[in-house]
Amino acid sequence: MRRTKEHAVEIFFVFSAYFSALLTVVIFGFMLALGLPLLAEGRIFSIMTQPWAPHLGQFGIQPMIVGTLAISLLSMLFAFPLSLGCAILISVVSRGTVSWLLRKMVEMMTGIPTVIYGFVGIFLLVPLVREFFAAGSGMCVLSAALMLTLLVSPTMILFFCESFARVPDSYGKAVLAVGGTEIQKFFHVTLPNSWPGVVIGFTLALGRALGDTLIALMIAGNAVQTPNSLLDSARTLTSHIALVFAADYESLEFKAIFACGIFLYLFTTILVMAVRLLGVGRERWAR
Amino acid sequence: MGEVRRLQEAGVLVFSWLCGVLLLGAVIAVIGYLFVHGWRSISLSLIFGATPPLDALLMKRHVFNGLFPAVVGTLSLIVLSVCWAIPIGMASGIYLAEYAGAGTKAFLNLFFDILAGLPSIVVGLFGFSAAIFLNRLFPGSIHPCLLISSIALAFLVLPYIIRTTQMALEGLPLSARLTALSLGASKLQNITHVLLPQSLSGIVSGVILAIGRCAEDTAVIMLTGVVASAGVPRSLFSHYEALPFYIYYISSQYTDREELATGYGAAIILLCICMVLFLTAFVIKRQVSYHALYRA
Amino acid sequence: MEKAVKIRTENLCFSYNGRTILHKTSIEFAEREITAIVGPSGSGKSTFLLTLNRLWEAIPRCSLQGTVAMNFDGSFHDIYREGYPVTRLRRQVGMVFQIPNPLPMSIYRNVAFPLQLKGGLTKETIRAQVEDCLRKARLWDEVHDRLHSSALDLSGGQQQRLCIARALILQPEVLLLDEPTSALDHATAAAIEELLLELKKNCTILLVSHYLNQVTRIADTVIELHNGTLVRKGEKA
Amino acid sequence: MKTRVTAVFALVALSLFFCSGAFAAALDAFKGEKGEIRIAGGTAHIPVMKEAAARIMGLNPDIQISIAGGGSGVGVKQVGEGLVDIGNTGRTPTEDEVKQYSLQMFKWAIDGVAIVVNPANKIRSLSQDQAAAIFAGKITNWKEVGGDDKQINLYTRDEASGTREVFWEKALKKGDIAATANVIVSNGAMKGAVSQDPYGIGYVSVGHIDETVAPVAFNGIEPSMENVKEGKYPVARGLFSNTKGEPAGLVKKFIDYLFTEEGQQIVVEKGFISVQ
Repeated sequence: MRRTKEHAVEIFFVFSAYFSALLTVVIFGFMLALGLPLLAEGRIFSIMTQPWAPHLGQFGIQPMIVGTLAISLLSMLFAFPLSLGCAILISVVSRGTVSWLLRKMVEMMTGIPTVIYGFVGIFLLVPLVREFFAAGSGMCVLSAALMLTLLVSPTMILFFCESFARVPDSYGKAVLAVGGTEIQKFFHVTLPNSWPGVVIGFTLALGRALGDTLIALMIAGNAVQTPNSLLDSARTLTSHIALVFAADYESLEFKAIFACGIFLYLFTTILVMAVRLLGVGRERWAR
Repeated sequence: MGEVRRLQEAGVLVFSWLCGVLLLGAVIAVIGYLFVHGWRSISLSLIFGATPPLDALLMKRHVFNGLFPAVVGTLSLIVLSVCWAIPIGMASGIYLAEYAGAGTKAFLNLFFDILAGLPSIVVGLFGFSAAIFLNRLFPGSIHPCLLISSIALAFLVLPYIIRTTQMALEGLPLSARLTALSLGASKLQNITHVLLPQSLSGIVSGVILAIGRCAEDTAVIMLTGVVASAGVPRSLFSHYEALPFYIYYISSQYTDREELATGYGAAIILLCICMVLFLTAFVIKRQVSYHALYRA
Repeated sequence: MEKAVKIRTENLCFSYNGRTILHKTSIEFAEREITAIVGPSGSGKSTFLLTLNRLWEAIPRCSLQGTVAMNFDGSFHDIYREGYPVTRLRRQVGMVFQIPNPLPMSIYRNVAFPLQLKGGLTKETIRAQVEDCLRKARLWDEVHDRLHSSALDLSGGQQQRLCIARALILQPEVLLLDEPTSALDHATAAAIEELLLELKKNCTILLVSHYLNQVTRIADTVIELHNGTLVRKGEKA
Repeated sequence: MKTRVTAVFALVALSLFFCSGAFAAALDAFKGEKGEIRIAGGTAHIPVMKEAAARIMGLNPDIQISIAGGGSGVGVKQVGEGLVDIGNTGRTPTEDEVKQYSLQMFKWAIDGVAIVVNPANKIRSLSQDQAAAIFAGKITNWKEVGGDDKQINLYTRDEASGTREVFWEKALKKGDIAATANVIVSNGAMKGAVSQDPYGIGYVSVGHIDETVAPVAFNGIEPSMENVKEGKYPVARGLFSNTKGEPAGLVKKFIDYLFTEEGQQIVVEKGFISVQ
């Protein structure tokens, strides 16, 4: 009696695990099946290179791919040094309560809803950018990247700090013992010994930046063009899905957003694989 | 030589403090801006509009021009999503930590990593197309609604719950694992009587963070059934309102200053909800480390 | 008179993490005796105990060949036989670890816990047995007025006696003790030794120990684990 | 603070009182009804829909009316797919759409689409050619149409927008809209964007115009309510609610309500022109 009950529960465990894993596959399957008509006729290349002009029968998502990469890479360009600086501040430079407080603040930041960044972005950052550069509408790649920087930095900072903390203390003591300073210890021992962690943190944050919808949707301007400057309006793959999803379900226009979905899915998968490979490297490094 | 070194060190110091000040300054600017512009709109009428609060709470009357339906919508979303996600997520986490072999674990973890990394809009798109698909299959029965949104959100937070359950269980020392077994407990008894209770705080803090994710997510729900105005949802198959979507909606559709002010109010409320959730998780988690320190 | 055999291992091989701990060991343990197992530290004495209640199966990277047979109800049973009920085995073979491991529950629940796992007993029976075992473990007088406070608040010696009480409540026929006094002070250790001498009236006791004087004080038989084999060192007259 | 809340209470109580007195007849149809109406589509319709829903649900809490935006395209598609009961459009549904989904159209208000600029901008009038050239991106500086020497910032609506469709068809004569234009997803946001950008230009529903933006005369005709009503202002459209097949039950009652005296009064209050 008890054995059968236990057996049933254990079957539920197995079922749940495989169900959850299968879900990942099913999501991709849905994207592929619904996006297929657009991709099937050997049009992958044209989808990737054409502009978006549904009334001309062009459903290329190239402007969106470029927009996504521009906004997320720019935000990483801002966020990486900023996060590294903050991580150094928390783990090396400041001490005791200050360090603890900074860390808690950063942890707290991970809980701020994305939509809040978008909302404040519209009413605070966009006018500032417009006034400062006195050109364009302020809804642009730069504004979105700046707000995204705030969104992704905490992830990176915490990951960096954790990687620094994993470096065995004995290594650092060796530097201090021969008269090195804390900062020398950091640059000669801690940083070189934690670089896989730093790269993983960067990759995770890049994933967040690529996948975010609301910030770009609210403050990047959403113009369907390939942005030429930081002050140009742009549209990301994610906001493209949000803007077009309500079109006719039969139309190629609608199917094109599944192409966006597939791209986002593939981006994610590549980043996850990268993190895994680096993770293996990190294990080896730690040994 | 020493001079150069001292300059370099000073440079690093200045740079790191600059980064810290910049980041915290930016965040304080964001939150401060919100509060400076929004605190005036915080009042009972922000939530309940012109309806007497008691009537609204007892569902006697609809609330218009108030956030009450959005608050209720968000709460129902959270409760439903977590209800779907907890059993499946915990069961998967238990399987990974206690039953799966190393190979199976690595294999399944790859899928969960991808699921965890998926942009929420992709999960939303999946929910939406699944609803359309079901609507084709059973005409008129399924359309984007509270149920679809909550299931899609559950998929979004599933990996969080799986991961925290797995980590909490795997973090237990071997001695904790062997005690009950040596007393004649079966594997499942050991899990339910000893291992789960001991890792509960870790799991609970993970669940709370998942709740925060449900509360803040906008991309999933905007594709799966949230609307601008619906009143309090009456059933799983109703359209509904939600705080984050309300904020997005107001930011793009406001017609006058007063309506915009409610957007600020909603943003403050959502921020407070998320911060309270975060603090709760933190308090629970800190107690864990406290215990661990004492036991070691 | 030849003593009755309680446990018999045949060609037992055991390795942990790729390291051989036992190599083709065949040995017998007599009933109602205290057998001490000694040996250099790190030779795998504690791990050997785990082969007798199959607890090693919960530890990754272990492997075992050979058989272990135990005499229950007058006949020998191969405990590694396919389908042998492992939970029943562990109820018959109690174990006390080196570091006291009370569960994060009340004192009372800790002792009653094995019975609750087994199920099918009334509350009154359980209560009576808990008291009985706490008395046997000489802990009753110290804790009877705070049975429902946390077991984690007890001192080290009290915790270890609690763990012994917990192991006793299932009335095991074999008791495995893994250096039960090494974490305790001298006086407490002495109390536990005394307790063991009393327990051996009903119980076959296997004791892993470092302390030679402890071994000579209480053990009937001494076995040394060395280079992957168990060697009988000596017997008390 | 407190006084304001009380004032709001009093106002609402008062209006409820008057409503119940004056329009009791129009809302009577909903007494004893139960059920849900789902509405999606044009964003211009939302204020009217919300007000109507508020009155109906205020009278009868057993009725649930949900209103989503999304634009005219969404309205047609969702009602056609059976995902919502009423799909709103700010343009006449195309023949294809009507045929494919067997749509029933109900035009309950008229609205004009006006070009708007920031009030700080001196420009108050544009010809059709100028407007078309500006939105096509051919004229890129305000000085070319008599304004400051500043770059023009274009704002347009998303492709599901009925406002965009009408503007594109009737003001731009189906001319190009530059890809550089910022895409805004609603009338309200358009107003917000232009009111914050001194060198921006966009277009909104006439009903949405207030002091935060300045309307621009089109071919010399002011986009005023009167001009739209009299048919003088060319960039005008009807506001439609569409159903799949003949509406029935609660949905029919809702649409009927829009055409009652009370319904049309809401239309006027929200800045549109009554069809009666």
